[in-house]
Amino acid sequence: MTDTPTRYERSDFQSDQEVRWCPGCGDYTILATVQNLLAELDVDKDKHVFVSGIGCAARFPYYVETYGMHSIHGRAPAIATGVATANPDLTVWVVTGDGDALSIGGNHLIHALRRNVNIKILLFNNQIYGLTKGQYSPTSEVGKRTKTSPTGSIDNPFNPVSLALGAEATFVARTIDMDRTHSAEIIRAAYEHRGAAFVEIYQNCNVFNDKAFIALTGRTEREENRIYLEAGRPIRFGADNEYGVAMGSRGATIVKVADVGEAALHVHDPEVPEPSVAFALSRLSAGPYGPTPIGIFRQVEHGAYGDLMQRQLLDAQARKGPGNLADLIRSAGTWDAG
Amino acid sequence: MTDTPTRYERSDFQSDQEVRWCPGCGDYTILATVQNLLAELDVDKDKHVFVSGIGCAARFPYYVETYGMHSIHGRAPAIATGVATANPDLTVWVVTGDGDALSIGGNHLIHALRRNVNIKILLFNNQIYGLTKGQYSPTSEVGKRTKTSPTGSIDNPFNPVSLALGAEATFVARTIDMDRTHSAEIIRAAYEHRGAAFVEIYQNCNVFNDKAFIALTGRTEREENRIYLEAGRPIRFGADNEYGVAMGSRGATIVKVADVGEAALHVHDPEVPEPSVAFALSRLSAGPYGPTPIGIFRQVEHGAYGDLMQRQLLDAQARKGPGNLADLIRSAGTWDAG
Amino acid sequence: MADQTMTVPQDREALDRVVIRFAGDSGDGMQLVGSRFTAASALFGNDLATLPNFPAEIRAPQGTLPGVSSFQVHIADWDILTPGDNPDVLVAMNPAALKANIGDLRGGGLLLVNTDSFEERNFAKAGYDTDPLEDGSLEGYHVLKAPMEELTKLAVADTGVKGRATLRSKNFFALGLVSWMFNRPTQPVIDWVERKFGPDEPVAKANIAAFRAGYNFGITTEEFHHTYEIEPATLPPGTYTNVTGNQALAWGFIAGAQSVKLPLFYGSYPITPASSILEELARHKNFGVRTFQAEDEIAAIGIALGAAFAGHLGVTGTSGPGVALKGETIALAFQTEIPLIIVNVQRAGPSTGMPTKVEQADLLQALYGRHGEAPLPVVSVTSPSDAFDTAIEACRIAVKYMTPVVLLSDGYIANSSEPWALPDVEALPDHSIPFATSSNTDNGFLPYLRDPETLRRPWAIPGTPGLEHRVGGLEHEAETGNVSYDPRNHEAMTIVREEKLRRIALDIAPAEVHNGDGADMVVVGWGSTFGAIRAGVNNAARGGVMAAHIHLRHLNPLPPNLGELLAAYDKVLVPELNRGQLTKMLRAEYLVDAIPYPKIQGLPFKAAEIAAKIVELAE
Amino acid sequence: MADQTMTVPQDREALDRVVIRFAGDSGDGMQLVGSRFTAASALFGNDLATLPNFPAEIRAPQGTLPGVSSFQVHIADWDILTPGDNPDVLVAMNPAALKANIGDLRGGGLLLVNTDSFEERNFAKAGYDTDPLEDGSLEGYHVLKAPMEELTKLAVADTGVKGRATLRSKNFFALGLVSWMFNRPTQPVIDWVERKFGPDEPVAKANIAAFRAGYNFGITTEEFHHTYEIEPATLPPGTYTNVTGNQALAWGFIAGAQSVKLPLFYGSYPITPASSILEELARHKNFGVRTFQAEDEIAAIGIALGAAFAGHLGVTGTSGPGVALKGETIALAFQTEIPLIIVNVQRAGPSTGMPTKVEQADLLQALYGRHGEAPLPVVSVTSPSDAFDTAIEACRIAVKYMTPVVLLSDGYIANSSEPWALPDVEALPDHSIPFATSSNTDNGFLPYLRDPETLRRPWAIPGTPGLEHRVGGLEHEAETGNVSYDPRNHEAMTIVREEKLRRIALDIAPAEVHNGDGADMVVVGWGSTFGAIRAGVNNAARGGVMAAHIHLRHLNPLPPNLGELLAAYDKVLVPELNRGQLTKMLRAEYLVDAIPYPKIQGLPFKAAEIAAKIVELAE
Ligand SMILES: Cc1ncc(C[n+]2csc(CCOP(=O)(O)OP(=O)(O)O)c2C)c(N)n1
Ligand SMILES: Cc1ncc(C[n+]2csc(CCOP(=O)(O)OP(=O)(O)O)c2C)c(N)n1
Ligand code: SF4
Ligand code: SF4
Ligand SMILES: [Mg+2]
Ligand SMILES: [Mg+2]
Repeated sequence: MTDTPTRYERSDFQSDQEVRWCPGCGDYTILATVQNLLAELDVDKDKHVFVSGIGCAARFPYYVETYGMHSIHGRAPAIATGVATANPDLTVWVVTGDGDALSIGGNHLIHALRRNVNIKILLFNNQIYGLTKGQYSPTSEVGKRTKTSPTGSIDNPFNPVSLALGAEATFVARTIDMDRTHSAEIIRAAYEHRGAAFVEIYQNCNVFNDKAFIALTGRTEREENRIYLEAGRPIRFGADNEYGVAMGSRGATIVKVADVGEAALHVHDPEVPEPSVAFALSRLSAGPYGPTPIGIFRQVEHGAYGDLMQRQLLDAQARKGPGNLADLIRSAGTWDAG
Repeated sequence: MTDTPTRYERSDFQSDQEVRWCPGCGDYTILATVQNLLAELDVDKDKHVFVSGIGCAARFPYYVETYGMHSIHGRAPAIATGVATANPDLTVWVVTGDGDALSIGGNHLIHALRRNVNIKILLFNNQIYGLTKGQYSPTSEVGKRTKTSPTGSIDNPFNPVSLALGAEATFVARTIDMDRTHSAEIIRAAYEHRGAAFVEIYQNCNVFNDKAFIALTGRTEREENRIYLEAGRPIRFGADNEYGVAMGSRGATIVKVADVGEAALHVHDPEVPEPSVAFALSRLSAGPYGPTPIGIFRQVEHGAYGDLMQRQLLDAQARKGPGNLADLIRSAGTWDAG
Repeated sequence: MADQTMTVPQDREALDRVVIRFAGDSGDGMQLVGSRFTAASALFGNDLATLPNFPAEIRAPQGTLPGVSSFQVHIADWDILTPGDNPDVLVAMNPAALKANIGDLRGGGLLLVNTDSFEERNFAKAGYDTDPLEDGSLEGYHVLKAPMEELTKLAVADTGVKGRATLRSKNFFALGLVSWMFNRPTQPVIDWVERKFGPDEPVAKANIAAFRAGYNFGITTEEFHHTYEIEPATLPPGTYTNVTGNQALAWGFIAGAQSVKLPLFYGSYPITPASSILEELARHKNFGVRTFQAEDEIAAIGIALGAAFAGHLGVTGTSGPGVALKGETIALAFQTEIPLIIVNVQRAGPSTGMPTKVEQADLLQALYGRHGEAPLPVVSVTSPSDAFDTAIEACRIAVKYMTPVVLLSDGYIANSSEPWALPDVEALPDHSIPFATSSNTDNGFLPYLRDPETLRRPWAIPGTPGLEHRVGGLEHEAETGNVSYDPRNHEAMTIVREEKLRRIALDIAPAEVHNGDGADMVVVGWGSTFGAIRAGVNNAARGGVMAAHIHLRHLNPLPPNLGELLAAYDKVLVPELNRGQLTKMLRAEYLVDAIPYPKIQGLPFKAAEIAAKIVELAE
Repeated sequence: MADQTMTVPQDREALDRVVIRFAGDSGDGMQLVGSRFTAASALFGNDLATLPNFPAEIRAPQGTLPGVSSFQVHIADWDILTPGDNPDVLVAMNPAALKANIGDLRGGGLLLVNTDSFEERNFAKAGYDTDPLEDGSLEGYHVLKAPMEELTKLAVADTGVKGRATLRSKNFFALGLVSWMFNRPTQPVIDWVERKFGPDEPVAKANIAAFRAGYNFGITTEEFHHTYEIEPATLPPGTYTNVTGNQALAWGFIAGAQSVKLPLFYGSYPITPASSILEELARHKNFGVRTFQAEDEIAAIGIALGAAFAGHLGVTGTSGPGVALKGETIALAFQTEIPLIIVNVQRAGPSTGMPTKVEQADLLQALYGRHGEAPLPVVSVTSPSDAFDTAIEACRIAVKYMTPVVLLSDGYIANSSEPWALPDVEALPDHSIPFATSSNTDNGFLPYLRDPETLRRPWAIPGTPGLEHRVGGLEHEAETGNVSYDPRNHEAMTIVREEKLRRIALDIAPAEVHNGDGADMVVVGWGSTFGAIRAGVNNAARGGVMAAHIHLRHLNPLPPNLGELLAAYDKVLVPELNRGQLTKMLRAEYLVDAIPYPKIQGLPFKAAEIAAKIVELAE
């Protein structure tokens, strides 16, 4: 962060590279949202680093006028961990897809989350492998027919929010490409969280998996199915807010407010240290097919990895003084000859 | 499985290889437990396959007189997936360590779990890298001092049970090396579960991490800290059963039975489809340092991967008839010359 | 062959060959019309070779240069070897397609443009300041114009297709027009469209209407009075189909699995240009084929290895970046001596490189991309249809010698096609070897007791009573397979694993010399450069410069007679789509001063390039 | 040197050298006494070289052969090069230790045994049918017996140590006895024990008591009347310490980071025999060293690469199996041209192989273990102390040329030690190059605009205003670094990345010839075989057979003068702890008929083996 706040336009964060996604791709919307947000943030643009793997989503860094690396498939969380640990003053973003993050990159993702490395992970979940032209992904629904699953996929998908919570993530949220206000708000919160922030963004791939999120984006369906999670407020949803979420000894359940009364509804609090409640909320939907929670599931304070390492270095120097190489190579005892 | 049940002695499952763990290592106990169990099971010994990665735990297959592969570090879940998918009639075991399964092998583990591959994963968690002589592992506690963390580890550990539940595991349990009756019972249940079964076994490494589980194995501490999960029974524990577990809108909490009354206690049911409750139970302890649940957290039916693939093959043959190569190579249209 | 091209057209001209390239926006369906034209030509009996050229992995905006997609087909009345160096005919659906391809069109070549798309907006996108149709920049070509969009709209008027959708059929208009120009049979196209979309579907009707309109436009339009004949080729007698490399490879593994009598298990993770192997095999579950889309390449090979341990024919396919991840597991398969086939459909590297472009730069990785001494058999594919045979060969070696085998193909072979004389698959060779079912010694089963001739260890699979045993990656004792740190044992095991390769060398086809007599130069190649080298050598010979050609399928072990063959020539030229990898191998192995001819542009060799190099070197 | 050994002992004999091996159960603390004896000898001023030999990674049961641990030290009054081929003195703490090591003891050598452990139970464990001390099998050796356990128990009686613990000090008894025999100073040992355990701790008292008891046992016991003198060596003047390879390597990276003025970032995942580099560096956080224990090797290099992108000196260390996993990321570092050092402490492969044993079989993996054309600088370590200099050289090249560098060491170097003349680290060379801080052209910053001399691209790190840019693994345009699929650009970029290696070749030390005159044979080696080859060459020379020695630190690029040097000899012999990998390289590069001398037993070469081979080849 800088002392003299700079003000930017979106255009300051637009690189000279022609944006090359398919016309109508959800990635365009997210790019605009992020560029607008970056212009608002109180961070010098040279302090931002975007790291991505491979995939359509992973093209993102090319289009953002900051530092960036378009690396290799699945490894962005590891590379970003190196950047953020080496220099805690940087704002490090990871842009990744459902295949990049959850298939080949699954291990680096869960370890970056448990270590609480100070990186902002934006997972563009389109439930398909876009760049390789339409194979099913770890978030594709069972039975999905694709080139590699002509008779339907038999793989149970991950629930990315559940997986992140199981991996000790300190900030976990979900938003939707088309809902620009909501996604801007969520991504800003991720930015403000010091530590690993995991944001699942439902992103429409209109070429290989069009309308996968229609239940949450369709004109009619959206009211019925979007469950907004708002801190401090009872969870209600539905066209006329007629539904709500209750938390009981069997987890989270959807109830008719008329039946149970407002008081019985669960009041959302992403800051409870314990992730069980957030996890229960994540199970309200197995995917974007019916009522699905949108918003911040979990947001708890915890030392960020790079900061902790920094501290260990400073402590060591305070304790032993700055390293002296001449002493070090003599530390095992010496003798003189000649 | 075979029609003519064979009866075995433990010795039938002892290979001719000298067992080479450190004297006093918990691995010996688990080996005995498993060999005894195998002798009781109604499975021909040639139908068992033990696959391991690298580590002290991973030496296991050498000592069991069945088919086995001592493979490479972290890859056992993938290799075992291949064995189990190729031949669903085999009983496939994975023996792995906390580093092997959760560090380098993390991705294969979570994917094998979500796919519900019919493998039995025995994770010997000693919270240390044994074979490489004592570095901290992904389950070591924060602040742990080891050769590679001389000023204390800054990595938040995984909670293996939480991670498995977050990865959609259908069978998740925990037991303790020294408690042979309990571990035998749990491992048998894992065997009987058709699908991916994940069993965390607290295992003492008396050379590099001795007494890590003393809170659960110490003569005095054990009664106070072992929370046995038994299906259909209210969860109670403590030297005089004075404590219990209640499930509320903030997750699972430990209560004094005297305060809340028996009725307020949570009655354990591993078969609820929804994993939230199991997850909440997994959060009762961050590790084996205080009251910690032992037993089966989750146990739900779901098609096993190999069986589903088998079915797709049979369906295809039923639909199209067995493949005919001559027709296949003509399927794109042909012409004659000469 | 650039010499024998068309002169200024007169009516009904007979040609022995022609190279046609369809070029348009990736949305314009050029791959489709290209393959339809190819199919029709195949059924007509021409020999042919094709070369599709996709835009890079990511979709580019319509009408821009990166968005251009093209399909080149070479048809002839004689046996041809390549898709042709420079097209004689270019079909350009828009300015970008023109700009991206005109440079390849041979002087005096025929240029067919869709005039409707030649408008300001598109000039800008393509980076033209002026209208190329007007500014004289196309002089030196024979330009034919057709308002394809306009005419297509009219043609499909009453097919039920409405609005922008009507334009979708313009590629069929182009196909019709070109079909007329080259006297292609129309029925195959019409049949295909009806099969594909259903006879009564509006889209089928529209495509057929546009196709007919294009054909008739040719007949009726003054400008197009001129047509061409290309007689059926006199291919060796047989039944032919037109096959791409990845298709042939997938089918080859199905055949190979049958020849070794094992169920096929293909573990893979999608990656360009290998994905279509997985996609093809996934469609043939009724052959008992198991395909597994793994979480990554390491899992893919691990799963294939596990399946192999359980008695399946384990195959894992990927491209270079994936192989870079599989090295450790390949070494495990090698150390445990379990049959496994690793397919590398090479693409331009390093790192992500140029994923849709061809390269042969993973040869040394195939040989040495592992830790420790782990020599493996390496075979390579020389043409699309050859992939079928090479797959069977890989299966044979893997099972006969209990070893992982690396099979190298590339992105050019993967996507291009050629006629394939169908083999009699009823009479596939039997390469099967029974599993061990009983002890091989009186005192029990020894998993590493070897066949004295092949050095093969027995293959006993889980589920076989009495043969329970353990394998692993640690060094192990000869015969028993028990873990061993004995220094002499390690050396002996290292040497015996190496010796296997020498045994395999005695069991592969010797290298053959093409065009050998009178040559004092030999051109040595491997993989997809076969067609270009063979054609180049032939061209040079026609020009009176003799060079022999040796093309290697087996890269490890090398054919035992190779050294002797090379010794017979003063000059050894090695064209490769890399910086000289086989060259290094030949120099180290035979101490011959092999001369590299590297090309590393993401493009295949042209026959003319090879011929020119031969001539240059001969001087 | 086997000729100048001890004859039948007489009182107070002067020796110029002796090789002593301490052998016992892994629980007996042999490594400890070995290193104490070494330290005392070092302080006494002898030249020395050591070779520890651990059991395999897993603990083996007490008293068994796999459980045997040994430590060999070679001390002399002159400049020596190896830990010695065969020990002159063997200390055997139990029958297993005897059985495992007696084969190496030279004829007539001195054998010191702990008789207390020579009992039935232990014979069985060691696989002895009869008592070797009785069955005459030890004739031909000079056997000295001491009931070490008994005497140790007595000695520690009133130190406060009780029960079985008393036996723990028996290794100090042995140390005392040997110290007396070879007139070692006792104070260094006593000081060390007190520093280590605290002067008043019972265990300290016990160890010192046992040590003194052993020493006095020598004085008082008839049988041990004989002692030996070894004068201090006349090493070049300077201050010395005794250092192991991994220690020197870790320190070398700290020094290298200072020489390039960058903070050191070491990303690693534990693996034998590389783990101790991570462990050593983790102790020096006050040097600003960041160590990161990653989840696996792929993460380790990814994290190091990310740190390098952010402006740190990124280093990642592992062994062969780990390198097999890093290939794809190495290619990314190469393609993005970011400095990074990849350390491979080689061990015996393939696959898990023999993790605690030495091998040099990852050389070709270092060169070719990636997809695509990705040539990298490769440097190798020739001795424990040389690791320090080689680390600094790797840092210099990585930063000066913006390239990943592979550094090859091995398990022998990692764990063995030698005296090291301490360099003046105040006067480290300055290899630093400032980061880019402003645009390198009037119209903006071009991340791939190269230095015409080194072909280095500018290094602009995140946090530098105005130089924002993107790098990636796709092929990119010269200068701008924008993604490019242009065929010519790809070829040009491939060649410029390759050309970098040629520039580096002009910037490294030329190869040097040892013992060149009059020789018509040259022995070429690399890495840890230096000592054995140099000693072997010298031995052969003493025997009148002249062979030159060239030892390579740089394996890619090779020193430009190498070809010319080799051309001067009729025979080129290449001893390697592999099956002939450098041999292949030399043959391909120079077309010389290099003769491999492979040894692949998990053991280093012996000087005598090299000498014998030279003689054999000379005939
Ligand atoms: C090592 C490696 N394996 C496979 C690939 C091929 N590949 C590139 S992107 C991708 C998956 C893309 O899906 P996703 O991550 O969901 O991103 P999307 O394109 O959908 O945005 C794959 C399999 C690769 N580039 N590298
Ligand atoms: C690719 C690779 N990386 C690292 C190693 C070194 N290694 C072997 S086992 C191991 C971890 C052992 O810890 P764990 O899995 O917990 O098993 P334990 O020994 O504690 O039973 C490591 C790092 C290896 N053998 N291979
Ligand atoms: S393929 Fe899908 S995700 Fe990729 S750019 Fe096109 S629409 Fe977007
Ligand atoms: S190191 Fe620890 S885990 Fe390994 S064998 Fe010894 S006691 Fe057991
Ligand atoms: Mg996706
Ligand atoms: Mg462990």
